[in-house]
Amino acid sequence: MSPQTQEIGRTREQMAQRLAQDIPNGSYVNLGIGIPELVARFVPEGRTLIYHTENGLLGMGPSPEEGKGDPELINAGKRYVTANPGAAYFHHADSFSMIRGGHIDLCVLGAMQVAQNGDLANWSTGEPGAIPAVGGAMDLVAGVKSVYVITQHCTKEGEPKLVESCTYPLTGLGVINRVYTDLAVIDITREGFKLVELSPGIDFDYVQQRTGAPLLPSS
Amino acid sequence: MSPQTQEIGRTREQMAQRLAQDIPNGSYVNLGIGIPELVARFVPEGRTLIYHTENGLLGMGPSPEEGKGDPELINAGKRYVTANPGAAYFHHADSFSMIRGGHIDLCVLGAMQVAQNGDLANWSTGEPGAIPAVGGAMDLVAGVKSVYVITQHCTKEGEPKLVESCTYPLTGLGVINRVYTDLAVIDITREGFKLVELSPGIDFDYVQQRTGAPLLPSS
Amino acid sequence: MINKQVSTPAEAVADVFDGATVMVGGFGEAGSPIELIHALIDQGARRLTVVSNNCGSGEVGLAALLKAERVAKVICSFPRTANSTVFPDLYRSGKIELELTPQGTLAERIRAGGAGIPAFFTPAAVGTPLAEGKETREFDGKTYVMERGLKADFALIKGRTADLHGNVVYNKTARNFGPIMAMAAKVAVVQAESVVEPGEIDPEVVVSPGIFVNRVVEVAHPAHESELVAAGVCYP
Amino acid sequence: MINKQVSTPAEAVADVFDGATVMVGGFGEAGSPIELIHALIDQGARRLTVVSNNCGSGEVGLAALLKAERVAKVICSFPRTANSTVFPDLYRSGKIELELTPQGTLAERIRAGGAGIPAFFTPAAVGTPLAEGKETREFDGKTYVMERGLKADFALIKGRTADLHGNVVYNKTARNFGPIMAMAAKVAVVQAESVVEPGEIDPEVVVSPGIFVNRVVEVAHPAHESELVAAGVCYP
Repeated sequence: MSPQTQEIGRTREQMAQRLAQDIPNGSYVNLGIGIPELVARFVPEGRTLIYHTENGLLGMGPSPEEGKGDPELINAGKRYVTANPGAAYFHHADSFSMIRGGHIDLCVLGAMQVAQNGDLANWSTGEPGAIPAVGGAMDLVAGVKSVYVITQHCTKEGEPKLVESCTYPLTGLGVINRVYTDLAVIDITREGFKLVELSPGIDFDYVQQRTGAPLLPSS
Repeated sequence: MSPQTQEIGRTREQMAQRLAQDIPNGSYVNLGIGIPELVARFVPEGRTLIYHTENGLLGMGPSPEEGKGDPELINAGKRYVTANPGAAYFHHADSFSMIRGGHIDLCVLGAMQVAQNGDLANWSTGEPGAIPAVGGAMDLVAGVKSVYVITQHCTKEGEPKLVESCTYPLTGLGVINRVYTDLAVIDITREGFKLVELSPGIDFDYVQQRTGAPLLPSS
Repeated sequence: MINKQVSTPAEAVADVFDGATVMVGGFGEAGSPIELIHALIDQGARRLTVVSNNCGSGEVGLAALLKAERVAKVICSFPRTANSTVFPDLYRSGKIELELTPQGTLAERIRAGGAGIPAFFTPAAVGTPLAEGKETREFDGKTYVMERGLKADFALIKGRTADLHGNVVYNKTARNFGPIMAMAAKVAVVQAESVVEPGEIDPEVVVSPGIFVNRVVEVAHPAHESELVAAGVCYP
Repeated sequence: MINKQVSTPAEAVADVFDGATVMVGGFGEAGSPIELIHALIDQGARRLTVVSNNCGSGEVGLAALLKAERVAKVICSFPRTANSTVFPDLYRSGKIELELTPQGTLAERIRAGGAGIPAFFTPAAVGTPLAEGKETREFDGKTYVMERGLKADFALIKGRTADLHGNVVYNKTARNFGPIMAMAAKVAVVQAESVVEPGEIDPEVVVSPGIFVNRVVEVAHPAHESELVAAGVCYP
């Protein structure tokens, strides 16, 4: 099995675009750093999403023009952002009340591993030399109503990221609802991984071979 | 022993005036309903106190002129008040964070009974027909740095309010630091009630006779 | 396009169901959402659990809802009021249940419910009848009582200005329980003196961010409880 | 007359003692009180425990305090930064202790410390290495971990405007940890771009009421961490 390439399956942008289709109008959404951030670019016409960034802003807008950034208006990735009309600033305890209290509809995160029972590992390789850093990931997965992962189906080394059980340190137990990869959209169900949809040009066996646990066909 | 009258010892106003002498400049103060409210009238020249009212205002000012009251600017006694320069409004959870978190320097309350160990009873007679209502009293005594009671030394029936142990339902355990009455100023110490100062024209025995537990002389 | 505005108080409370838990903002009359409460009386829902600091005065607003016998239970810190006999009569005749909670504990329980905190420890009420039957525990040599977070199906709240996204600012001490009740309720309904476009409220001064607020309704000239009581009004 | 203003950052941090717990506001560079931190470096206090979401970048501000080996322990959610080697080097060489805490738990622990709540339950980190050794408990069928409130001897905070009573408003996402750290510290020190008379800040928009703030100092043109780092500044 050779490492996957961008020539097969969806690109990062296409993954983000695919996920964006599934977010209803008016949703309160928190997008993680990396591929998740791309989702905001692909929200279908006519829908308004309200973006939460855990450092204290609801109604986050796009990045400002080059050179127009305000060091006191940043997102959780510490990048310059803007505030849309209808925005609100608040302190960190209030911000995480929104998260922990179940007020945010959807969180989109990257992943190192997702297990068939919905466990997520995305904050640490557990290597002895690594500098541990967790940020808001554990709060987000524990509190947000729906948690979607967007990720390459396999690591750069070709190892499955969708696994029977996580080997990396966990971020949360049974917290993931759905995974969007370059190869497929997959739900986490009581029975385990269940195919929602294959990416164009990809067949079921190709995905199953690259998935570390049984994949149920779509019903 | 005949019921006490206002002709002997301090009047309500004199009690409030006496207590006001003991509050340092810059203190954050919460005054209970009734006699405690009178304290604000007698703060010595040159001192500024900042009044907290638990319904969500710091920097409470005096009552407005008759007919100028705003139904949305009231104190915990539900009376019209004003806001001084430097005031701030906040919600109830923040307001009781100030109380519970030990940020308020002094609270002045009325009492039904104060025990020699500092227990306070001031919210309920415990009678079967009574409608129970507690408000913020239990939070105040549990959280504020110093809690003073201002009260008549005895009930209208001549019964001591300073007692060996409270017979009414408690508001808090060991929470009172000092009591200002018409007859005396009395500290609660580890050894029990200890006289700080007699009211003009009152002698020690007169106070001891009207106190339900031993009174230590001032040192 | 997001628009949380509804046309009338009646529409704003149309789906309150029998047996619902309803938080009602206000401390005394300040912040009491009288028009929403009156709409709820008209709507007819029964066997409600009401979470509110007080129980109203006279026979308007919250007192009128109680008088109409729509409320099975109140969770409250101070149900007594100088000029109301409604709660005392119901309580003495056993027609209403009371869960008496210290005011700060009530506020913190509501805030905890909204913040996803199922339980916390507080020093208030330790050693008193209001801690009876509750778990206590020592931390650093001091005793605390464990209290549970409170959630609700609905919250009825009075604001000053709201925008179409549900951002709200309040008026003076009428703010009181509004912001935390909005957090703790599945459906938070805010009546405001004016409803404006998103962007008209400075994001630095928003008190209740729109994520906590589900419906806003404009009540340009809200009644004040004391004025209605003084005028002898009884609702309905 | 109440006046909490002090003249200089040096005066504002003069009494920070060896071994003190110091909360430092800011998320990334937004809200980082650089001038107060630099004054603390000059002041010389050692063996500090620092509570902060991050550990700074480059060799200015918080990273410079760490580099000067004044900090024995950090309580932090995200000590790694793209352009700083200070924390990683100290951590790998065993010169600094790290108590890693999820960001929301960190915020809630600080808020609890300020609100007189010694402990609370949160669902975050259940089943992960960060809950190891901590008490867990079920409420309504879901598992939570008990976390303790956090207090500090000092808090260093950056605001936009403060008044002489200590009321503070912040600037955009620089608000972050400021309001809750002010609550949790015995001595909360705020540097603000302007210090004004009481009454100049509308009581409706105050974010940190003065009761939480002990000292304010005017720093009219505060430095931004990213600009200092880009300019190659190393403090001192």
